[in-house]
Amino acid sequence: MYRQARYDRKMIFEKEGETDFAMPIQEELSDAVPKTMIRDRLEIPSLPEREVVKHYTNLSQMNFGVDNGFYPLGSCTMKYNPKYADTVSSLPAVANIHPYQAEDSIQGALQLMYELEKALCEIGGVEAVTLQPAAGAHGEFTGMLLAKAFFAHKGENRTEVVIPDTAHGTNPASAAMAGFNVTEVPSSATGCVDLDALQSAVSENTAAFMITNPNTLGIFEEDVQRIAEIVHGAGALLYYDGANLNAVMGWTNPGKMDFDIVHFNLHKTFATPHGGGGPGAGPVGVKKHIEPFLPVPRIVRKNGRFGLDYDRPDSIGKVRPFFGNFAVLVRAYSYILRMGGDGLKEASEKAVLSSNYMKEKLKGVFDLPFKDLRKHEFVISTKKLKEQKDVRALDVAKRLLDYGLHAPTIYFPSLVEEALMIEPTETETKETMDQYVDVLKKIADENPMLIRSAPHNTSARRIDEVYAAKEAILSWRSFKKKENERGDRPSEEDKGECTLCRSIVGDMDSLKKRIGRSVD
Amino acid sequence: MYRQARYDRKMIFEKEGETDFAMPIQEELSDAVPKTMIRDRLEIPSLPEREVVKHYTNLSQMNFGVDNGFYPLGSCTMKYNPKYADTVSSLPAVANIHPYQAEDSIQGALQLMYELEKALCEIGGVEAVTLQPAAGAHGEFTGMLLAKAFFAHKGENRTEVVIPDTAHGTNPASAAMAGFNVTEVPSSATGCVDLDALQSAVSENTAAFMITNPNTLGIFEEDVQRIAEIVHGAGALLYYDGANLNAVMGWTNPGKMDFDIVHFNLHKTFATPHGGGGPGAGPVGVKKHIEPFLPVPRIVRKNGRFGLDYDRPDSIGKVRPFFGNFAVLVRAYSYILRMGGDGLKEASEKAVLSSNYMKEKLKGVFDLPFKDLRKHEFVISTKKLKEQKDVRALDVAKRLLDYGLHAPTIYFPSLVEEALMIEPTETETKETMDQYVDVLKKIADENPMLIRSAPHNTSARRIDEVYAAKEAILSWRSFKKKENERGDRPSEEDKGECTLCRSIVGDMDSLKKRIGRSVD
Amino acid sequence: MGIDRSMLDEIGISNIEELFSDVPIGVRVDGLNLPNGLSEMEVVERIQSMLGSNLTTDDCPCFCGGGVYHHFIPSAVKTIISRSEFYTSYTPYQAEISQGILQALFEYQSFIAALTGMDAVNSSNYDGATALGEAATMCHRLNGKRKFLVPEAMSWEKKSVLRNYAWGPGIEIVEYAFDTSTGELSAEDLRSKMSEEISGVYIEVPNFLGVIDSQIASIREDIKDAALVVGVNPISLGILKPPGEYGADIVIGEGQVLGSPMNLGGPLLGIFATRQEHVRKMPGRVIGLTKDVEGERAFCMTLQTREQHIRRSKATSNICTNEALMAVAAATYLALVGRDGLRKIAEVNIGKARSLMKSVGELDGFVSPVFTGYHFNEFVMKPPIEPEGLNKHLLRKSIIGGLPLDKHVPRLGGHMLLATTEVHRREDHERFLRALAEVS
Amino acid sequence: MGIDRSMLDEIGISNIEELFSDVPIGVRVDGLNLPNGLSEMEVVERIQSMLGSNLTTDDCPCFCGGGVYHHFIPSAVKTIISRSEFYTSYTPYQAEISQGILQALFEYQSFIAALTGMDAVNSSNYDGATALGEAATMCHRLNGKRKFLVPEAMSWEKKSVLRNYAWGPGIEIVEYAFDTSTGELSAEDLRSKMSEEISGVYIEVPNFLGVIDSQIASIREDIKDAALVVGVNPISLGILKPPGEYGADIVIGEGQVLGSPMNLGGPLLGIFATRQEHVRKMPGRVIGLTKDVEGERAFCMTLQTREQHIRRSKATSNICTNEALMAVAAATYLALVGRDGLRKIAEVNIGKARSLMKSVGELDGFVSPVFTGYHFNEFVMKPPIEPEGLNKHLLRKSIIGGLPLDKHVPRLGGHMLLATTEVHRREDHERFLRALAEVS
Ligand SMILES: Cc1ncc(COP(=O)(O)O)c(C=O)c1O
Ligand SMILES: Cc1ncc(COP(=O)(O)O)c(C=O)c1O
Repeated sequence: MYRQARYDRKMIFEKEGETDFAMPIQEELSDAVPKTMIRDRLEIPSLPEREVVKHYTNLSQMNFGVDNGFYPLGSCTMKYNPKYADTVSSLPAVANIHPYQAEDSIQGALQLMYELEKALCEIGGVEAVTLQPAAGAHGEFTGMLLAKAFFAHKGENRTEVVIPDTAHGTNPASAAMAGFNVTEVPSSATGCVDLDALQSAVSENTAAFMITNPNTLGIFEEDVQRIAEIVHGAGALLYYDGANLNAVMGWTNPGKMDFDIVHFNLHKTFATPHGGGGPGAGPVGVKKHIEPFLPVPRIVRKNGRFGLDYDRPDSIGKVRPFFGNFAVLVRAYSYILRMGGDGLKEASEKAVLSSNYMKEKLKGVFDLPFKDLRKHEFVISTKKLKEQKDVRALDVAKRLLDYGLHAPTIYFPSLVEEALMIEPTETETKETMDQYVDVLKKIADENPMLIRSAPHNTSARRIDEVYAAKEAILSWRSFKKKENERGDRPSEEDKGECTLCRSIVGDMDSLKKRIGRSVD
Repeated sequence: MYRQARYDRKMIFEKEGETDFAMPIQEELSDAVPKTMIRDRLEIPSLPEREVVKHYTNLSQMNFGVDNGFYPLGSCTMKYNPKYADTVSSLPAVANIHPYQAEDSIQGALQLMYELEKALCEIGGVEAVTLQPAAGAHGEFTGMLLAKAFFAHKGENRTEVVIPDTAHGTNPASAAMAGFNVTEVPSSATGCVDLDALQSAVSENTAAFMITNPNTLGIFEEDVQRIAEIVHGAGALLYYDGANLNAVMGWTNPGKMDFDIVHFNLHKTFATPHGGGGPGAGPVGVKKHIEPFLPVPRIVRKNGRFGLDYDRPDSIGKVRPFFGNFAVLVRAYSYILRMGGDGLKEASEKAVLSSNYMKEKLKGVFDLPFKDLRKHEFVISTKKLKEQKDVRALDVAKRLLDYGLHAPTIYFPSLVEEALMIEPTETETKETMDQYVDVLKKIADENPMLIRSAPHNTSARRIDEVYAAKEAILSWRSFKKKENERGDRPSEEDKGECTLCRSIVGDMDSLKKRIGRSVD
Repeated sequence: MGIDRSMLDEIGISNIEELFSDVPIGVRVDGLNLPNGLSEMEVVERIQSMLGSNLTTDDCPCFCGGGVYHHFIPSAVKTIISRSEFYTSYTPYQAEISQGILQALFEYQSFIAALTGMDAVNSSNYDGATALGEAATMCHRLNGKRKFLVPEAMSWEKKSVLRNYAWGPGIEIVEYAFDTSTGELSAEDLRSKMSEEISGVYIEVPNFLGVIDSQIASIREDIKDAALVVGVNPISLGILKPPGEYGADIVIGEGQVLGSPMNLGGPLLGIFATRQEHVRKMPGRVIGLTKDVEGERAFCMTLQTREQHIRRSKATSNICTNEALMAVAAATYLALVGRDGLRKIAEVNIGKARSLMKSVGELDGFVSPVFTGYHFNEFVMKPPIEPEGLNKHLLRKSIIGGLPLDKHVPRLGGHMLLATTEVHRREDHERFLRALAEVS
Repeated sequence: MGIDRSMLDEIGISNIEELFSDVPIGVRVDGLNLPNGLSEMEVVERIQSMLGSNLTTDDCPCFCGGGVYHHFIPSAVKTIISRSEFYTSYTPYQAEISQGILQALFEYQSFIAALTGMDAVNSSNYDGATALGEAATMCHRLNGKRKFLVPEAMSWEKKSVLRNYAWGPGIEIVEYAFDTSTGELSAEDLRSKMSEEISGVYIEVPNFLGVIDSQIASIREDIKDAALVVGVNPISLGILKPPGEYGADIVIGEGQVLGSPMNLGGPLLGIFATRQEHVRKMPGRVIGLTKDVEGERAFCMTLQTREQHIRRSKATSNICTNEALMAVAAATYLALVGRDGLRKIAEVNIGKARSLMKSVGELDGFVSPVFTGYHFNEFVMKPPIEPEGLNKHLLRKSIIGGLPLDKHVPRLGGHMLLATTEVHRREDHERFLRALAEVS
């Protein structure tokens, strides 16, 4: 049975030792900085490399990544990322170049980005791509600015963006950041865009309709052509959230579906592991009519040389300082080279097969709302478990961890009650998926107490999120302050333990009661 | 409390999936190899990269290394090895050069080796060094061949090598491999070389006396000058096992102690982690009179260029094909640069301080045979625990693992009953050593049942070594054969489990009884 | 490779086509018009040879800064961020199985809190420029006002990003001048621009001209109730007073210097810190300290009700994927160099810049430093020829020159911003000076 | 750094001097006469620049083999052997906490067993040459005899190492000739050297001349009761009959080709395999399959009673530290390329060599291939000029040439051994041929 590693939980701030870091010797500066600006103390540790490496190595073992096992987090495309991408993205020719270097001295880098843009144009069915955005949400924000610039340029004052209620939260947030009012339209009974609702939502005020297709239920919007007609009919733009591109490469593309603007999540589809939260890259592709507004610089090819074009009067300017997350772009480029056109198509096919395979195996056990055929992901509901045994989707998720399997995305999209959103991806074997199915079935039959008190085998047990939010302790400094306020100082014996936690041990008993005692 | 990770224990041979490895396309060869020589099947798996990486990543988490924590394995100098050594030893200029390249094309490599030899000469107090041997034992073997060649050249027929009974097993084994008869001399009551015994052991037949100083008890042989007189008096050579050099750098050296031949364990003292068993490097240093016999080639400097001298008529030839474990040599060189003369001396001082610090803290709790002052390591005895509670050194060692602390070397040297040989090294903090001391004290007071049934928190429980030796199953192939012989084939459910183990479950009960039931 | 037939069979699907039957014929494409796939060996070879033409700091010392700097990175940083448990995990939605990254990010937040003197730090923005954008919108959330003051002397890219972030909420960006003699901010000009309408004031320490402003410690008096946003170079905080001590409401900065390579400017690391009282208005993901059911200290993402996936269009930011791995690199870097090391690095940078600016100034035709203020690791100089031309000359000598200032600070056309850090050896300075002398 | 006073105080020692009071004054030295220490940054820079003058296969294609080869290494191999749990652990004396490396090494043994068709494999020798040395002494242990037959055409270094291993037990090394037309072994000569006294016969497949001997499958008949020791290139076993199928008693080989870089020839990986019945006579560390007290499958070092730390001077070998990490690299490599991949790599090597040897033969003045037998990835050719001179010429063209044979096989003075592998692109061959043509 799986068991996650567990080491002492001391913070680096609590460790002791003497630094062995050295700099080349240099004369002392008597007046390095203005007197008013000199710092008197800095409260960070000074440890030997040995202690630092031990600390973070052991912390890493208390973390689960794709390399440790199945991670079918829906909407996140946690596929395995091949290691050659690590090799190429950490070459000195990638790492050790400065963004302000002369074009002549970074021809290789410019060529790579140029070719990557071209490949993304083909994959997305678009006519121009900017690699600048740092992540998917940043791509959405860029896309919304492009829409804004587009209409501003046309002299139209469109202030609204329409978004389905199943959309990823970044979509409304990005539209709002760009200054749009967001209208959410409910889905139809099929889990898809409700055409009537859409029709009545769009108007001459609508700047854009943002969707992802397949949508977050993993369902392909079969009415996508009608959607395009309605949206374009109202003079609005169609925005494609490309996070789910992994499902359709080589079969269709946003351009073909008549979208005007699309962002890619390179860290979902193109060989970039998620880094515990990032970095990613969120290039934005557009049709011809939006191209003039793209951020500067554009990478251009002239007489066999690559250059940077800043002379773009209609450009929105910049969404980040330089060229985007270059090291991530190198990964994506290597992946596209390795896979080739056919390989990318096959990747999508396998992703869709995996998803439908698992869905078929699970649909007898859990509810599968809406239609049968799914793309790269599917959403099941554990509603029955809740009704019958008071076991929630959250509990099932936590219990899965005990088996060394990552949980699916839960409670999203919100129109499915007790949702488990599963995205197996193309890189997982049948053996792995079968195991997941078996475990889910097994959990459905387990003692509810055992499930509700899960996880048991992870380095931490069920975590108190309410407490975290209430206290909002976001740094060691703030922790220490609160500790001082409360006046409970650690005694010698429990140095390294969280006295704050202890002091509220009372609160916990009720929590413990609710989830049942630990059943190891 | 510490807990080691645990994943499924399937062998790579039991995993399923489809390979994604590719080679550039090439025409088929109809007659690649002689018909009689063609293979008809190859029983190794064909898996996707994803499965292979997952498998070995998870296996790695079931392994404990220095980077995970304290590893005070006596005689092995498991210190923390700084990461810059990883950087320099994996530079393309190290990895991607062929040993038969022309001298002109590897000047940098030759210079590095030349300078490393010079530095080792200074550290060892010797006049010439060969970097060729692959490990300590290989250095010893080389040293013994040098002795053999030395006497052959002098026309003396000396057939014996004298070694203290406390010596590391490689010493007698290496001498024997070189064709010498080995005489072991018992230690005196002080744990040191018994001068009288040595005197009577050496004769005109003695080729060499091999020792390490400080010896394996961590005691400095104070009579080392007398020893040299006795050995040299008999016309024999003095050989220094430099595995323990970490204790004395900058304070003394084998040359100064009048040794003729010495080997260095670069993987103990000089920034090479042990790799789970290797690679290491075991350079051999010699005084002038032995130099003519060193392996070829010698690295020479002429007019600012570095070259290889093969024209050495008295050389023993080669002990391995090329120049030694070059990548390891680069590590050692970087470490010496980083530390400098003073730094190396300080490293020894700290190593000795650590050892004496821990020894002082432990000597009240366990027996410390022989004198008080130790160098880099010390040996305590848990004899009392055995007498009082039937808890052996082995049990204490296993119990330590439960705390995420590696066990010391046990039962060595054999003249100490129930020996724990502890070498903390200079890279551990006081905090770490204090913790180890506390845990050892705690164990001494624990329920003997708990200790005898340890470890409880490691990925495997107490292991049946007798069974391993009896069955001698050294490969999957041989496992499968035995399984077939016994006729028990795995059923579908327990695929991936060791049916062989199951079939002898009877044997185990007795074992279980002896060690007591698991007490998690 | 290829499709696993047995899976199709088991679910009663006859072919892949069937799985895509929901894709209307009208929107289908016939595969991808991209070259055939290559083997791993070919891919690595191809990219290596394509990028072979890039000039790197391995061969050419680089005197360019302007936001991204070439610093020494201890090898152990790479060791840690190469741990696949970290870099192949997602944003830690399941806290129990993700304590490793959660604690590492909490420690990152704690390091930045210690450096900046703030209590609340998020677990990263994309970069310093977008962090500034989010800081401006946060100021607006704090006080509802819509004018944001920024220095005239600032990277134009950063300004452009800021304007894009300000566009949505309709925040007006107003500039205040610098003192042409000291290179510090013009207190006079700043004061003249202050009014009831000002939402926030942005200052940089050191500023874009490399100058450590000596008036900063008392800036609060000048800006009254407006929010104070301070942009820092975190390495300089090894020696400089933390903004928390002079009244900052928000501290932002570019964290690339903390253990990340330059990577042509990405990935970077946006630092974002604020006071505890503003915590619920801040953008980005944050890791909080808590406990598990056994009362053990533990960590989880928190204050998610500010975030897009719960608040949707009302969120404090749209940020989802951030730069977590760079934050782990920063934590590791800071732990490795430690308190004394960071100060030492800061001092070495100051010393190197001081010596270089003086030597450049001694060359015929060069004015250096142009400003009299205290400098960190950058300074402005005026070469005898056009900066662009100078850079071309330097490139021929395998030296990466400085940043021409015309685009950024039009008033400083003809000037160049030079950066130097601890990676430059005496020989590098000498070589640079020799190359400069050739145009004097 | 520096000494921790509090530790001295706690144990009542007044100074470091006291801790070394047992070192007699007469043997003391006053520190080390070595330069002062450098910072990490300087160390890395220094070594990088020192080694900068090495020509590497990154810039120059290499046509040299002779025991060490430039092969493609999948990136994932590095990923795995960079796992610090593996590479910072010791030989796994405490099995319970070391299952990871134990299983990985057992899998290495299993891979080699599958490749070679043997049952028992050790967890590595230092390299192929010392493995041969240990094989010769093991033959002596098996049958007490003292004559060991080896091919005339063999690397002189390997022969020299063998002689040193044979020196102790007094084993006589006798050579048998090769067939000057086919490059295979001369069966006649071999038979003529066979006698009751022969302890073992060593053959190489492919042999030093790059030839895959077609008579090997029936070699057993010729050598009767002598032990058969086969030296293999493990990559060739992707396509070649395993030695276990033609009666090998011991199989050795150089495992560097399985996922390790050339590293100027070290670390390497000595493969050592034997039949189950000989297992207790074999040298080196071995990992055995067993179970823990809960009946779970587990692994531990076993048959340690053969080893030096127990048997001391009676041990089957003195080996202690071996090349475990390279064995893990080999296991990872084999798992990654897999059954079909290994065969494919073998085929590509054969194909590349076949095409190159033919093209070289078409150049004026070059004889290639010199031998008519089947080749793996090496072949002998005779250039129109001295091999050493040819190599100098090639080096000027940034090509690393082949191995001159005079030192190794004096009969083949003036000949050169060329190697080519999957890493060579068509362009590399073309470039090489153009450079050769210049001397023809
Ligand atoms: C459907 C969808 N859209 C947008 C995003 C936002 O992308 P990012 O996290 O890169 O900002 C995500 C990622 O979580 C997503 O799943
Ligand atoms: C005292 C001593 N001598 C010799 C050796 C042998 O060195 P190696 O393992 O490198 O062959 C060792 C290592 O275990 C040792 O501790």
